[in-house]
Amino acid sequence: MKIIALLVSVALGVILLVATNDLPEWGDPQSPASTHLSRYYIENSMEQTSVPNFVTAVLADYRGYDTMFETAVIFCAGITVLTILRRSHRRKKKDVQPRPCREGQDIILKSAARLIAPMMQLFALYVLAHGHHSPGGGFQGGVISGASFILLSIAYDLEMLLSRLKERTIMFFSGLGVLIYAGIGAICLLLGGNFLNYSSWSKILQVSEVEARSHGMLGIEIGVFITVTFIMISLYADLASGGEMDEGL
Amino acid sequence: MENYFVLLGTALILLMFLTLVRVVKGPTAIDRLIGVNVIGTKSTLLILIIGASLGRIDMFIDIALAYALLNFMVSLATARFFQRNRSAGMIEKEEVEL
Amino acid sequence: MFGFMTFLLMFGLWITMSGKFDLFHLALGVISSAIVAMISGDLLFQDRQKGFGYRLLQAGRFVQYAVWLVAQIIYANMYVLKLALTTKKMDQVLDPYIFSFKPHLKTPFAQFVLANSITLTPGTVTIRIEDGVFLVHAITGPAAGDLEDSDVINGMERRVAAVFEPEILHQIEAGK
Amino acid sequence: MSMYLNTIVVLFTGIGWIFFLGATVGILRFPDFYTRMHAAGKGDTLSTMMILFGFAAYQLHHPDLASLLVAFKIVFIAVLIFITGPTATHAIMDAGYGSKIDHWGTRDGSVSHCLIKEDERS
Repeated sequence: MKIIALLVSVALGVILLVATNDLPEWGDPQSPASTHLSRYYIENSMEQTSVPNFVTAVLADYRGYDTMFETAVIFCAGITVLTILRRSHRRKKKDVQPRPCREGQDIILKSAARLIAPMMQLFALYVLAHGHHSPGGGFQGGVISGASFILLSIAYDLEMLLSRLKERTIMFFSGLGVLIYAGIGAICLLLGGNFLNYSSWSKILQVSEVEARSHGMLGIEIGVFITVTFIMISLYADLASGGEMDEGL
Repeated sequence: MENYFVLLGTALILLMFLTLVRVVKGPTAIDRLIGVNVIGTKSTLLILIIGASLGRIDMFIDIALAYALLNFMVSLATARFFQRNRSAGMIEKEEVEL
Repeated sequence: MFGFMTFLLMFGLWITMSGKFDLFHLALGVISSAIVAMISGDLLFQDRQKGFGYRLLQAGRFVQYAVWLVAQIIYANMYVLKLALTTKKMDQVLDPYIFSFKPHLKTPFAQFVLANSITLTPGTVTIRIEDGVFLVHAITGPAAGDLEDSDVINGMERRVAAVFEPEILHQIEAGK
Repeated sequence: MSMYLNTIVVLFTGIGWIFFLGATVGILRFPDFYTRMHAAGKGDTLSTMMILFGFAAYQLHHPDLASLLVAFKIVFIAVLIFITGPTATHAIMDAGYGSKIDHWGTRDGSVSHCLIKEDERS
């Protein structure tokens, strides 16, 4: 059995290696991506969107569809793990082993977590808000923000986290993020533009179309941020407790 | 000065590889965790060194800060995980599976 | 009150990190700091008994303590460096053991500071705190005496107490 | 001025590197988990902080507001390492002690005492 697995993976690797021959050379200036697309983004993104960091502009504006479905994929992953692992009824008391580690007693971890978690949350919001100017954005900020909650639940226990954030709240917010993203795109339709073409927002926000695209990007980044944060918490809670939601890592 | 930073980065990578020897040797899972923790902390510095040698340290500082925070998280989570299943303290047998 | 202090601290941190002083980013900073103060305003300050001015006093004393601690850390590193590089046979030189002691400090944050200080000073690492009892792993050369009995831990506890809990200083003096 | 600053940067980062060397050799050579953790915990924290301070000093080459803020951020990372380093050390140490890793030492009495206590609890 192992040999078959080995053969399959080796064969797959060989096929992929052969396939890479047909890809354009790494960093080839003559490849279509470099001759047409990249130059367009580099030259036009600043005046079209007024976002200095054109990675953000490409991610959130030019390829908004792509990012929207990435967010949806993250949401689906969270839902899937929840569906597979979550058990509504608790184990009977006698089945529960006494915990080997002294969870919830560790003063050092608790104090450190209390110090660091607010800083992490602020840093996450900073990364989110400065995605236009420095590396960052919704995904990165969401990961850091989710990690701050996970840090709390590692230092204390899962119950402490779930008493601060109800399960219902977590799932509500993770859906809300996708809704914000799609909603900002859909309102563009109502305003007479194309889906996810934020320049239509200029009619509501009373700013120029270029500014509107910049603000629209911030809006959808917020949506991504919320989804990633809460899906991360949900994934951790499900995976660490095996779907029981009773004890953390 | 940029050249000095490249030199410093190389020297750090050298020592990180030496630490990797401990990760490979073990003998227990937690011994490996020591090495991983140290390498992770030093990666923060490597990110800063890349930033300094490219002259854009203001861009890389955010990444370094995020990395430092997440590395702390990883250490805590892994330590907690190994605290939970006690088998981590046992010296591992040679059982390499394909 | 403490939520507002968290807000101020977070906003200061935001300004340091952001480096952009236009109205838009400052407004985002205010919103973000408010969000953080709202969702985790109860985390940053553990002890709610003491007032605002007392906190500033503590912060000032803590800076003094941190300077002393940095000197200790450098000393500890030179110790590790010496042990790691110059010893020929580890089993003749190293003499590790575990001991436990119960400090007089009561508040969790003071215990946290003491534990981390023990970790950073030469020869000792805190393993765990259980019901106020510290379990410490110590490593010494044969020439050095027991860290347990020496003045090291006691002196450090006195320094931490002077920062956070000055009212128990006389207990430490009496207990010695 | 720039010359002095460069000297300071080289001094700080060099000292940091030497302490990291001590930590690495300690991690490789020390006989058991606990003693290795001594080297890792102390050496890692201080060497990282030293090199970070070196970078903060390097930012002072252009003493405008943006560079100063970057220097502040680097100092902020250093403070963060100052908090997280010992805490992570403690967490790993606790995990090792909790999973009863054998203790290397000559003073058996005190050690076995602690381990017996551990057995009774679990």
